[in-house]
Amino acid sequence: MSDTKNWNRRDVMKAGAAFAAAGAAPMFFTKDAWAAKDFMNNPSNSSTVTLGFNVPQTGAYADEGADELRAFKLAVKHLNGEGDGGMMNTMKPSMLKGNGILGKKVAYVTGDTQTKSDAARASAKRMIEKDGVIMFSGGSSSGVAIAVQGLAQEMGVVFMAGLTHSNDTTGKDKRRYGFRHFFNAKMSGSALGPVLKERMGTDRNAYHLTADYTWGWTQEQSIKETTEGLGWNTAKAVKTPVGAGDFSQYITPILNSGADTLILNHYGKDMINSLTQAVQFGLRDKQVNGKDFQIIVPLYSRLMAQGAGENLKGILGTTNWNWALTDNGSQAFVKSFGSEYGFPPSQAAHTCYVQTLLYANACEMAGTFYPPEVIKQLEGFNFDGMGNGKTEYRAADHQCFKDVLVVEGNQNPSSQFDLLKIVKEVPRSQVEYDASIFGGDLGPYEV
Amino acid sequence: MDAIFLQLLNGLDKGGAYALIALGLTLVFGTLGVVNFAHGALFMLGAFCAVSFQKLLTISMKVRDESITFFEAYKEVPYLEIWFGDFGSMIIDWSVPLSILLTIPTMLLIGLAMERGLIKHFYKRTHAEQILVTFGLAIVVQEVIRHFYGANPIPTPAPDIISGSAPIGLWLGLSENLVYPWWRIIYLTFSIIIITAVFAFLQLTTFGMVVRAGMQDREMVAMLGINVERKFTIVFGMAAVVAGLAGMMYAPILPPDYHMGMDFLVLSFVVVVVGGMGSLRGAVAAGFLLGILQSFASLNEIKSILPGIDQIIIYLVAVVILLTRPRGLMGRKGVMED
Amino acid sequence: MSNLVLNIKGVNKTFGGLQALNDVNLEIEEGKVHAIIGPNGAGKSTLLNCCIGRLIPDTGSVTFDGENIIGKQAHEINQMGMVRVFQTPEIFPDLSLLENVMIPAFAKRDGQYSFNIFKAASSEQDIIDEATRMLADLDITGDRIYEHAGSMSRGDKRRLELVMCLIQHPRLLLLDEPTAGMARHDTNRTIELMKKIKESGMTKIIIEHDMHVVFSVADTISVLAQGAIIASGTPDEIRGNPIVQEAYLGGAHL
Amino acid sequence: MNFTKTRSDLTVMLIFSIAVLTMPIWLAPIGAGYPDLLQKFAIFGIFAIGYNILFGLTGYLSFGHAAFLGIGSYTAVWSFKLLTMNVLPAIFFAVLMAGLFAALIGFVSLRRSGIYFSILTLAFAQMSYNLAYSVLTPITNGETGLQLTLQDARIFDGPAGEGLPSTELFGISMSGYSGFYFCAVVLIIAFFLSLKIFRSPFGMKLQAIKSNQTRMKYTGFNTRPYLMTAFIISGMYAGLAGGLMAVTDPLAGAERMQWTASGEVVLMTILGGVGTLFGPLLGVGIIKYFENIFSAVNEAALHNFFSFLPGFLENLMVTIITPFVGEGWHLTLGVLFMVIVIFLPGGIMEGLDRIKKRYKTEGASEQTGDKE
Repeated sequence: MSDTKNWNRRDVMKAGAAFAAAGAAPMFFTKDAWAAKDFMNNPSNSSTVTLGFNVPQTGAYADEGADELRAFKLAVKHLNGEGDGGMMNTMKPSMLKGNGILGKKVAYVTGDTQTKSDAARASAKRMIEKDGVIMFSGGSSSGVAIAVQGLAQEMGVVFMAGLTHSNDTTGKDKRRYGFRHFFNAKMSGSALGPVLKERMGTDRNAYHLTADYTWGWTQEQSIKETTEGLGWNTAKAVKTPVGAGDFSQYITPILNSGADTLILNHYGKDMINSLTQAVQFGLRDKQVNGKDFQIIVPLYSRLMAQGAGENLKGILGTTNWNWALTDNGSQAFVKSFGSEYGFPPSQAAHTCYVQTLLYANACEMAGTFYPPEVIKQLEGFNFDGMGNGKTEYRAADHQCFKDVLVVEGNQNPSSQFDLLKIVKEVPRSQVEYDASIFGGDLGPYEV
Repeated sequence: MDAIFLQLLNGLDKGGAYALIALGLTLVFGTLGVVNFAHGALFMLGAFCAVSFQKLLTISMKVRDESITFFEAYKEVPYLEIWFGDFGSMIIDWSVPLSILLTIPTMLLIGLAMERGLIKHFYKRTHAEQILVTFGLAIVVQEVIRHFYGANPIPTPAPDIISGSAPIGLWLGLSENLVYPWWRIIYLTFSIIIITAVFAFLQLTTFGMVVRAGMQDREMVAMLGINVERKFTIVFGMAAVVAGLAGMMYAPILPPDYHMGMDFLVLSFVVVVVGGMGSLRGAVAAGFLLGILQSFASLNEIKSILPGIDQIIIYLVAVVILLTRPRGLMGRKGVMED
Repeated sequence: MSNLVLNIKGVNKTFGGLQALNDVNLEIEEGKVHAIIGPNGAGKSTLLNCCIGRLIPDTGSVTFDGENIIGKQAHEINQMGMVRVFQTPEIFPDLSLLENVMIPAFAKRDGQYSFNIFKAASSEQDIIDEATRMLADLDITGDRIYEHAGSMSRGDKRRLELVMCLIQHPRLLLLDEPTAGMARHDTNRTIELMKKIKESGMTKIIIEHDMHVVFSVADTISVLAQGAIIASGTPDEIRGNPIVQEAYLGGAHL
Repeated sequence: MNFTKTRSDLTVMLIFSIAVLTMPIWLAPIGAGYPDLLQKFAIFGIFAIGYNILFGLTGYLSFGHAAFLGIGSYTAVWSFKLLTMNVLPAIFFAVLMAGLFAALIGFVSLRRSGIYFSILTLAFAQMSYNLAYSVLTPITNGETGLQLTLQDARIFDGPAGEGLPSTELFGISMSGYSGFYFCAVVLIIAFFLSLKIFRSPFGMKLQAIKSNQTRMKYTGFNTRPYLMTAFIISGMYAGLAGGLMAVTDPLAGAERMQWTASGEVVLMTILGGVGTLFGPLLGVGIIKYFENIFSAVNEAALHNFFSFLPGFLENLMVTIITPFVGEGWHLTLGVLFMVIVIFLPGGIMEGLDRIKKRYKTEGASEQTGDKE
């Protein structure tokens, strides 16, 4: 414990020094300094490099944000050569040396996105304008990710997205300065397909409840493509207001619709509520056309599983990563996260940790912080040992392609963290798609 | 037909929750003249009484999962189950209904403390100040809850035997697809009982008479030399209990999280105002009316004609009612019009 | 016959089953002070409310300067020149005394609506001067004109309201019990103020309980009982009218 | 208002302008001297000043002013998308559109007063928000927010280069400090107008409506047009603020129309002091400072701050303060609301007044007949 303390102290002073310097220096000076630099927030004159971690600290996703922040702090620690190194030891190929990034010690600043585009952009701007971050990361919603990704492009600062699942993030709204390690709705659909076929057959009648905003729509579309490809019929797709709380008025029509499968395109609180209530309406005990009624939650997280409790048992979905994976990378990460904080990391924590390391490694590979060069290193980068098998950062859309986990709610958990059971690790080849299908334009390297 | 019947039930159920929250809000407003933005927080605290009671009952012996070495993972076995076996499990299963034992005294205490400690100093202050101070209080309460329980919703299931649905269709000789969750039926019944109890209390007791008189004309009652202050305190306590019970009973329907009060706050104000400021009957009527309309607006047939109508119906109805009936459904002249 | 300012013809008004006004006819002549007296509940305030647009009579007509005013809104009637002093003081408690008097002066000068934000209120010298002069009539001078109106005594508030009405130089001033609930010396100050107004030749209707006030300021007196006018005449005629003494004054010696 | 004792408008404007334009310097030591937050101060300052014209002067508590902010933003972004990246048309249309909507919503809502008015405005704003978030996505781009794309028409601008264009005023880019100075100048103009309104007979009449609307009617004023004017003006201020938000950052999100956003401006105004000239600006400063700076303070920064203390004291202080910063910034804000309203009913301006008075009474023995 005292070790941690010491680390905190030392590192913090650096972080704080950057903080204080930016705060105390007359702004006119800073402004001129920017103009003189060849790119935004060039850290070449400083002994530290500052990263920004922009996560939801208030609002519905605050717990997820807190977990992301833990992962970021751990990543910074490992980059600076402290702690056990975590996935730095398993990442291949890796040029990370444990001496910071390009020899500069890593400092960080944090901010609150409030899961609102405006607040997230304001927070990111603060990091860029005041704290001088060279890269920022985090987030727990696609709307926010897309909004700050646009900002990243405008300001010329790399954004390594946290949890964002909408196809748009690396589809029609993709940006040269934005990168996503997390998987997306399209990949969820592709991964779920074979499992659905195996478990539920090819003759089903599906009813969608969809959160009425962009992420919900893209997921509905992707899952529909998959299920209709299997031969399923889509009985109806109903949009529900975000944060409705009580979904009963959307659930009762399902009873008489003749549908035998409910697909919940909800996330977070909405999903916890709609699932809890759907189960109360006896949907899981129902028989339709001689088939057991099934519920599917295409995107899942352990925190959501905690909130939904018993109701989630046996329900299928996909997830980006789970702490119970036994590969070396996952084990190394769970070990260092678990011993630091006393509980396992969430998928949001995992993706944030990986993103931080990937960025740092790209800088090392490029030999500079100059964003266009760093971006070129990330584009098309192939790596392994980060918990999802062999992974590629596709150059065409900045989307990572890797294995996707199909999971179900654990019927017999062996501990309070053992909520998700891995049904299948769907290999990367099955979830790949053509980058051009979603359109969009990455934009220029130089801004 | 079935669909309409079910939506009616949904509406009544929602309406029950709206009415319960609005009832306490309007009671406090009508007697104390205080606009209480912390009322939603009371609802949330009620739900967290259920959570706390469940936590209390499930204090567990922790059996370490030895296969996990990086951190301590436990399989939790509640002491109640260890000590009392099946009876213990049953008690835990019934934790939400049983938490009423904790909710009533806790909410009463919170209500009394809130009134004595803060609200009473704001009787004579402007509504703007009341809003600011109670909103501040709501944020503080919310953040304190988050500090202890986190931001993630916490599952608080209904007892096992009533966690499913009742075959209403079979009872009524209608379609077997016509089912409705037991707990929601209980919630509706419960809200009707509470509403009736509050009305009976106000109609039949001398205390209630004074309170009603106070809602009509506060200064008059004060002039009669009745100790109004003390009565106000009790009214506030009562409102807190009603809101708390509404929240507690809602926990199995909506897994509680620290922010749930804010989500209901705006809605409950709309309900109170549509009902007419200071009118208890109006609040209840508006609660049910808005609940039912909201449910019907969500029918697919209606949504296909007017997309998005389910998202705005409450506000739309509020506008229409306030324009046709200047003081809501049953409001009196001169109450909060300046 | 001199000019009629206000002509009330056959006005009826019922509330529920209660006949509040019963075929009331009243003619107010230019330059006269017309008092309306009557016991509580006789319909005095209802009559006044029918004149200023607060209530609409069931039947009958009210014409002001030859123009029908039934159905007109309060501000329109005011702009026509009929101004009312309320029974409970209606002033602007949050504004200063000076502003209280300036506001009605603006109404007189600029009409029911004007939007001009480029001249500061503090440079409206004419209106400030006039308001200051009017306040001086109330013995309010110097820095006292900047005090908040809400902090004044009740009697002062009512006199302030009177001044607020006077600055509009109304064609017709309606006074609803201007001295009700006042102590003797307070009443005297109000009477003095009203006498001053009388000298200016302004037409007035006064509703009053206090016979002392009525007989010292009125030119004509109408007696209202149970919603109907039972007598009209000069103070001396009314004083001597046996019906009035019977029905209203209860035989009291005046 | 004491006419003879008020400072001349010129002096007030001079002091105000200097204070606003030098914000980057005097806010730097407290960590608020960076362009984005400075822009936010100016923009929300305009929003609050405008809101104060309605709420502070007439007492009508609108709970839906964020809708006009949102409409201003959407209009401005559409102007960038369709017409030109020059900010002047964007701002013009933002103000115009917000004014139109304010006229519409005001016409309906002002038929009621008191809380009924508040709920009507709330209802309109919530409807706008809910629809903008979902059904109106083709116009608003829903949750993500309306942004510029390379495919936009921009008929008055030349062919687009590579990458997205940025907003400009005749060649001067509107991001960073130039964006702030632009907002600051607009703020100064907006404040000047508000000062004029406060000091004019029109403003006095609005205050009279707040004080006693019945008397106003019987004094010969048609109060509805006055209220409408105030409502539309404050709506246009909100639209202006919304337009400026888009100018400094061309993205318009639906959540800026949500009731919490409307509530925020109410809180800002009350916190600073309702109906005072400067109060709303103070409220804006405090709330935005908390949202942007307090929320970003983490344990690490605290350790650094208290590093001058001996180890155990440092840890103690950090432990005590941690719950109130970073993710706990809401808690601090809640406590602040309560403290202010309990001890200073008139908001911060009242606190300042009290300090001034105390100072005055102490100084009174030496100097009499002092001017304000």
